[in-house]
Amino acid sequence: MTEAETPPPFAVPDADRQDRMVEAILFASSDPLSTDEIEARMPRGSDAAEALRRVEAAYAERGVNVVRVAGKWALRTASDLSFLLRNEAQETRKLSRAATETLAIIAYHQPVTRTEIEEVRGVAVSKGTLDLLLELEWIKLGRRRETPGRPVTFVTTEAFLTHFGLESTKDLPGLDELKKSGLLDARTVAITPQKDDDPLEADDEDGPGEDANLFN
Amino acid sequence: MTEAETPPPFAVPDADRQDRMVEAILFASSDPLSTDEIEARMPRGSDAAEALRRVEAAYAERGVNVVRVAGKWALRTASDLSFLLRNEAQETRKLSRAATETLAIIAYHQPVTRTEIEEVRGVAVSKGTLDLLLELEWIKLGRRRETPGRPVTFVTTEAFLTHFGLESTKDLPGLDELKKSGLLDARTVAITPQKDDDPLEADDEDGPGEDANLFN
Amino acid sequence: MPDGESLDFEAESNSLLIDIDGFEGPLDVLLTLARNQKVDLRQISILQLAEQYLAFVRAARALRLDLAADYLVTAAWLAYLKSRLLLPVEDKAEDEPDADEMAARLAFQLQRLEAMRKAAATLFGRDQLGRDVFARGKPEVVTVEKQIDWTCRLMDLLGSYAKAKSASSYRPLHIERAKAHSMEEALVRLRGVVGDTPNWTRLEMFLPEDWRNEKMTRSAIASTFAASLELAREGHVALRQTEMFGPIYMRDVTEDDLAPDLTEGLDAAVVTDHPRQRRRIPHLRGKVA
Repeated sequence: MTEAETPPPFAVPDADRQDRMVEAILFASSDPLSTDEIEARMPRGSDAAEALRRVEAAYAERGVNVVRVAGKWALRTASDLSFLLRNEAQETRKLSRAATETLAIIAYHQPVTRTEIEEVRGVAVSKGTLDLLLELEWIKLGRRRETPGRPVTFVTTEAFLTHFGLESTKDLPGLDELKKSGLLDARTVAITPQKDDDPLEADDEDGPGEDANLFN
Repeated sequence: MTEAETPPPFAVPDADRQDRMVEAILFASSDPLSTDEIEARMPRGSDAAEALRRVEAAYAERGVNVVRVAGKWALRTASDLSFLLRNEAQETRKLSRAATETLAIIAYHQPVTRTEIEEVRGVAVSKGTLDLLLELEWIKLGRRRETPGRPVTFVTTEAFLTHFGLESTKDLPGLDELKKSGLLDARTVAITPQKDDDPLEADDEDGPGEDANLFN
Repeated sequence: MPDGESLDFEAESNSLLIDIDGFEGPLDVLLTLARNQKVDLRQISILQLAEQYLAFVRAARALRLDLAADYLVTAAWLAYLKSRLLLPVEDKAEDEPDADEMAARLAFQLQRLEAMRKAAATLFGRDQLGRDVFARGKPEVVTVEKQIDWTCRLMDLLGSYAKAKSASSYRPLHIERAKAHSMEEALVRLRGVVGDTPNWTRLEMFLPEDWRNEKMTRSAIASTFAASLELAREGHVALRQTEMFGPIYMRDVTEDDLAPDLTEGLDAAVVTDHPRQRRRIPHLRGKVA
């Protein structure tokens, strides 16, 4: 990497040793690590990305696999062996339908405001539901929406990706089809009572129209 | 996840699968496990001892090893790689406000006792603050003050002068100079008592803005 | 609609009524009703859906009057939509939204809710960390040996000194309790000289050294005077004042002083052995000054 200016104090470890290092580093951490984070811990001149590819392949058929979550790397038990590990399973309280739906809406529509969540579900979102998801650290506050009232938005977190084994929010199951079908388009629907007054104007909501300025 | 979802109740998993199971069990467990404990978690007919021998051998040269601790089994980072799990981080941190203020007071009033520092600051000086400054070798203990209790005094060091690029502490600008240089904000200057005594002078200096400053 | 499906709906709609608390609002009910039509949501008949919903609300109200307002608002909206859908298109007023568009939006909303339900189910059907897949049970903590370089610029130093200095010159205003020499202190002091003062001595001579400056002397005079009265009352000393506002003298008590007729020249207060005497003492302060 930087062999010219600063010769590494030790010789660059050979591929085999680099693989062992990546294994050790991944094993030690319960949280996913980025390629950079891994490389930063290895001796200078190591190529973590290469080593990770080799280690990933080596573990593909084992009881523990190298997985990519949230754009990072982690070791996880193979999912076909989950039945063996009941003892390790933490008691997690089952989430309510409201919570699972709200999480899905946030995941697929992010960034999304509370009002928008309510539009999709057709009912008010209780504070408890959002609080629970925030507490689980599956969602967090995003930027404020630059529309009248500057409502806060919600987005999913890295912990969300890690929990569900997703590499990024682009890998949400069925995301492409939903996009193609237009079901994720921001569209205000007439049935929501507060929008009844003037559905045409309500349509404009996602792009900050001229009216928006009046309220700022 | 799919192919083995419902293993026939009495089919013994093959050796390869048993190895994977041992790996997963060892990986996920927070404590070392005995051979019996491992076997108890595996499907009936499995031979944990055999599987452990194979897994131990398979990992012998890897970055993570199967080790025996207190008659039980655990996965541990290979001992020659333990250095990877120590991270040396160099961090540059800004001195806290309390420490900066304390240092400044010592610089201007040296030799100065802790009580005197507290008088200027109007709040207590924590031991941690003085310890940090002593550790940084920016201050050191001066002579004891010949007053009741013979309190220690603090003075600045050579290292202090070097760090701040000062020839001597006499080079530190006086309070008046600080005011002129704008380091004292306008508000504080505006309500200095001397000016109150002579309203005409205050008027001359600040004009009609004066009142506003008082309340800002 | 074939009879069979109609019956299905009847059965379903009964369970709908029973289940009303389990529904999360009218949209939920509409979605369930739409599912009952067993067609693609994109081809759902909004007219049929509206009819079914209205029937549902009617039946629900017959059973329980406290049907939530949301359900009724939606019912009214659907009744309106239904009427609009049934009206010939030409009758449409200019400023009213197109009925077909309204219907399409409702269909969209139902589709979207359905899609999100499925997405939630898929999401939670995935392998979840700590339930289906597991991280290392005993992570080895990476010990970070931190070396901290503390920095501070000269400007920070100067600025903070200036701030500290100006802050300390402008403490919040506290009205401090005036320092006062208490009568107890004076009494202790005077008791110390009882027996050593055979001659008339001006009371001022007994003031404590450090109370003799301009500000504090009045307090000391007052307390010393009060203390002298107390000692006179107890019969330890004699006091004398020869004129109004004149100097007050004190000396040890003698046999003569104890005679009741020798009150001449003494302040009335001295000889009056009245329990309320001491309470009046504060009024004397002004005179002493």
